[in-house]
Amino acid sequence: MSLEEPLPDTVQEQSADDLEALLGDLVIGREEHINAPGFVIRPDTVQESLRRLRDDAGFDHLSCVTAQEYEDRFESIYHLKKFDDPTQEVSVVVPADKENPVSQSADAVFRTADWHEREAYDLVGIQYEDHPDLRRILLPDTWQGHPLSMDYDQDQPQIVALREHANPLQEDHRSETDSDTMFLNIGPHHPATHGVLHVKATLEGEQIADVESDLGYLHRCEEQLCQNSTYRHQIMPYPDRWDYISAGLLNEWAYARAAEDLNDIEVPEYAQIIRTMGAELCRMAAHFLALGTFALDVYGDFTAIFMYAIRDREEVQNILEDLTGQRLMFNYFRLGGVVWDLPEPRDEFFENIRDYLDELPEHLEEYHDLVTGNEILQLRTIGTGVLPPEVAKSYGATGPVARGSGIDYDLRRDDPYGYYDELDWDVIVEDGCDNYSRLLVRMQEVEQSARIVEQCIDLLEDWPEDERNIQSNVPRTLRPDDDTEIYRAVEGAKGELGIYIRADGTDKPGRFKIRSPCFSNLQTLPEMSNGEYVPDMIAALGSLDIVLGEVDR
Amino acid sequence: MSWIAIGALAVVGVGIPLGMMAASALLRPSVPEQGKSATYESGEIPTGTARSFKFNIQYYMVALLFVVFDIETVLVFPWAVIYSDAVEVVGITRALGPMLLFIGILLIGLVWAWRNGAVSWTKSPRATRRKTERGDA
Amino acid sequence: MIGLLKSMATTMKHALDGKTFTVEYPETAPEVSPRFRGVHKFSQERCIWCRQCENVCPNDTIQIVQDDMRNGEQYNLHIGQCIYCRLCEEVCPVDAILLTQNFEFTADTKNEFVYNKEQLKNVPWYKGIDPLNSRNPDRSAWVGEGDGEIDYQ
Amino acid sequence: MGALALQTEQLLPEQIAELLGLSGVPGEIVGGLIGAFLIANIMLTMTAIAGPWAKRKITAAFTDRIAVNRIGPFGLLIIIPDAVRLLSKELIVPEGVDRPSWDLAPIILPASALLGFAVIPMGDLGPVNIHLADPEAGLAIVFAFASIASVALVMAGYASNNKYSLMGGLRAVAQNIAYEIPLIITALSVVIFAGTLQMSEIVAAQGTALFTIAGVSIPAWYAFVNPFAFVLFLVANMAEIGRNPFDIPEAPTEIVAGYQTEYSSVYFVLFYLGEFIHIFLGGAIMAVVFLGGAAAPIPALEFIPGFVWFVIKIWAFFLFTQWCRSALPRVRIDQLIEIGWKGMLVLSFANLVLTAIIVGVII
Repeated sequence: MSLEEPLPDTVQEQSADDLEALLGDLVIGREEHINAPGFVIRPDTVQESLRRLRDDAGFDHLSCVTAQEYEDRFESIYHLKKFDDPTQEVSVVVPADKENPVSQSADAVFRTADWHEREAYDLVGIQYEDHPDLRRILLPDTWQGHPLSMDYDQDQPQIVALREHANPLQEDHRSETDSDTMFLNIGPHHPATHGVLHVKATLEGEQIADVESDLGYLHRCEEQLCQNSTYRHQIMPYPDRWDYISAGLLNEWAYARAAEDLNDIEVPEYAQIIRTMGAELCRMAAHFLALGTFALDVYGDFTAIFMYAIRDREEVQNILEDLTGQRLMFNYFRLGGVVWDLPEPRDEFFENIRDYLDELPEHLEEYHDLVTGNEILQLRTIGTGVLPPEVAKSYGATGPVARGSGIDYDLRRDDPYGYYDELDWDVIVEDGCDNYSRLLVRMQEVEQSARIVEQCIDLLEDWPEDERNIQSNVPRTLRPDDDTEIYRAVEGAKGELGIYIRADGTDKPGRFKIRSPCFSNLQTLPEMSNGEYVPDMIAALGSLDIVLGEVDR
Repeated sequence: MSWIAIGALAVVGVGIPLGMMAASALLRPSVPEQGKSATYESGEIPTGTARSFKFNIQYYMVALLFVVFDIETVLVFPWAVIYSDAVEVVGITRALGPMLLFIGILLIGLVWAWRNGAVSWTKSPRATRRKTERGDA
Repeated sequence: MIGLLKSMATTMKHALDGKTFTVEYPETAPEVSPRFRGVHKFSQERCIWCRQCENVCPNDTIQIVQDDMRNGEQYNLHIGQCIYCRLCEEVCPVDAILLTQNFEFTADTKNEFVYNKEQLKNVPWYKGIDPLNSRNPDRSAWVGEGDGEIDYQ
Repeated sequence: MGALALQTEQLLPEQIAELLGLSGVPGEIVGGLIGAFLIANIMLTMTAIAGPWAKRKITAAFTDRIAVNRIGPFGLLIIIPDAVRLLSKELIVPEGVDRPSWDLAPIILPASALLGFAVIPMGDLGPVNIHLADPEAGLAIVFAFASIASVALVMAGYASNNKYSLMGGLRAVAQNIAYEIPLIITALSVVIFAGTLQMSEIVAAQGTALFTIAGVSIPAWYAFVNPFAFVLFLVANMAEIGRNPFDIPEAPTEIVAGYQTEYSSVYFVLFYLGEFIHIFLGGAIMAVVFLGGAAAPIPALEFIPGFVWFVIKIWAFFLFTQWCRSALPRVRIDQLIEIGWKGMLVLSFANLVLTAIIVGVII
């Protein structure tokens, strides 16, 4: 059932010309991206165009906003998709004036544009009109210049001053009620923020009146690093470092998929199966950590559940170490395949995986006894951190967060890649929309990943010895044609991990943009926690399962 | 007489922490620095003082209820002590009846407080409003 | 209530079964997979100073100094900066650089992590495993025969 | 020996005074001080074992780890370096703290917990009866002493000038007072059986056999006589000492460390010490009121000194707190308050009235 293509009568399909007709005179030009048709529009018609595409053509998922600077202009690209069928894509290209780069904000149509446009402003320097809160997001407020713009001096050192944060509700507190609020910094050095996230919380008693995430503490210029690296070798080690909690192969696949489609590289079937198996092992490892840290947030100490989850994760990492040579930073994929065949002796390797998979149901049962069956945990998580599906869609939430809100969206099935469409597995959807649903989704996805891995090793075991082709023939230097553009996404551990690449005729990308699922998911935090208690905000944050390395990149 | 012994333990009980403080004062270094002495607020520069904000009204409600019920328990203490003797002397009705009445009145008070929401944690109206505002947006 | 008791029973079961997952580290050294990538080992005898490793390194970890005649003088590798991606080993045509399974290295300052060719030569094998054998079958499998340039000097 | 022969019925200060040949008020004072010093050191020793060693070992057992095992047998000697380490840390006094109360709080907390042990009969060890004082209102006094702790917590929370501390202090007080009443009312349902508040009498009242099955006599411990009250008391006690699932005053993932966020060095040690002694005091009250004090569970085991049984019982309670910590999530502040006022309070009154009726009918 799960692998059926979405029924044609539920999802309308439009050709590029239909869409052009729909947009009518808003279109001032056409572009062709490898993944989708692109429509060039005037910078003051962004909202109108996106609204038409969303309401009349059903493009309800603003996947990513890419900003870049050309010699003669600035440009923002809105990558639109449909939650019902993500293979239908359209790019809305908005050029902006070189001297005075002003463009209309899409925030009124898609809430997710809020942060994406702030990032574009921060790094590239495009001004978005009507944006509710156009401030820097990744770099400190006092930063000078926009690092991805052309006239930026990369070598100039900057001194960044620390400032006190203002209480966002301070001004109006006397006029409205006589009760007072308290401004509280939660993070960056706090036990529950999963890294260096800074949550500016305004509390009213024990409740959250307002919460705002402050990012950028772990910003490592990953996009720029990739822009300075060669397609063929040097980019591949970096995706491991975005979502660094052992989701490495999933991330590598995101780059591999985009770059392979960009360069027309075929991947042998055998390598695809190995990739699928490795990626699902990574997903299991990532979900175990998510389970452990969520328990940590709700239970309070490094309790048994965290350690049990780490134990199971370690088992997966042992398998991955045998396969890839590392436990976290795998660097195992290559364009056109993988770097190594399965380790010898193969029987022993299969045996290890099978042993692990055989024990897994028992361990999962234990987690259900410990966590999901626990009445206090149910009391704490059911009905808290509620994220309704419409809100989740507007914020571009994907992955287990979206599936916990009843959105049936999984790129492995909806936009198939690798070997997923040949295998038998289910997309897990829970419609509770709360912290508990997200927890359940992750736990059941572990089971589904185990199913996929099991089918993969069955296939690999019987694969004829002389057809074990792990890599196709790829030139040592790749130089895609100038000005080809592609946006491709895969289902990472946290959701849709997309890569936009614009080639500029050299062996390095002209623009490399990462659409991080954590970035979009984290944006929903205020929706989930305003008006709730502090502990529920912590639980909601835990259930989002963010990795700051991927949020800040 | 037992009060002397209890007093002695009080002296020792205060003396041990003081002794430990003294021992620590001899052992520990002191390297004052401005950054160290800032109050901890997750590594950010603390905003305002913690004492400027008003307490949640809920804490007063709980405290008031506590005073009421605590005084009541003081009254139940002597009754509990003599209860079994009293049953033998005056019978169960006279021993238990007044106390049932007393507890009954208190329970009515509790029910009243319950219905008025005094024993539930109050939700802040502004926080709740912000939630609905966001939801509508 | 049943759920609470089940939770508690589960942890108690773990407490009583006496199994531990952690090991006493220096006494019980972990088994490391043959493919594991640790500190580099460099062989000046093999090296042909083609500088491909320096070229491919994603974050400039390897630094090679040559004289006017293109004879190698220095080979420095910052093992504290290295991301252990193994690309240098992959591109090396003569197996002059290898990543051993050795993951234990310490230093007092960051500068001590810059290993010169002597230090790199003296990096010990971990448990005597020569990783070349375990990786050998696939060593050249990834290098395509395509039209791209070969950057030997 | 003659005049020096010790009588086990005597309290510890009297025994000491007699040993030293003192009498009257000076004897009381000297005996009291020495006895108090002994009891305080027993508690300090137990805390020293529990904090740096036992807690880690127990947690490790629940989480399949090894934990401290390097220094001494089973790693026991870690206690010494840990104590030195903690005492020799720099004391950092944050800006804007309310100095007298900030300094007083870490003294009051362990002192109040220690004070509770003044009236606890800890059984006899050979000829020595480890029981400092036995006032007639013993049970009321122990609750009174134990609840001084909330004063220390709110002092620490307010004086620290830290938002996490303030929230932790307020939460601690709200929690303590919400569970204080169910705790006392449940204890009173036992007092109905015993007919006294004197600790030694409550223990003595549990000395008879409840019934005998197959030659094994079940003692009339109130935990067996009124198991419902036992469970209620256990839950209220966990909340009172702030252990999981009621550890919201400290809640590390929410408010970092609650009221002790700003404390370092010896001040932090004193908070830690105070909390552990509080756990042990909670265990001691459980033992005295519900588990027959220092009595052996079956007569065959009476050759083991009562003090050993007593220590086993309070360590069993400590183990239980750690067990809960391994498996139970913490509740939220509003849920905690509602469980306290709507659940525990009503149940404890129901228990009191039912016990009174049953006792009345049976007599």
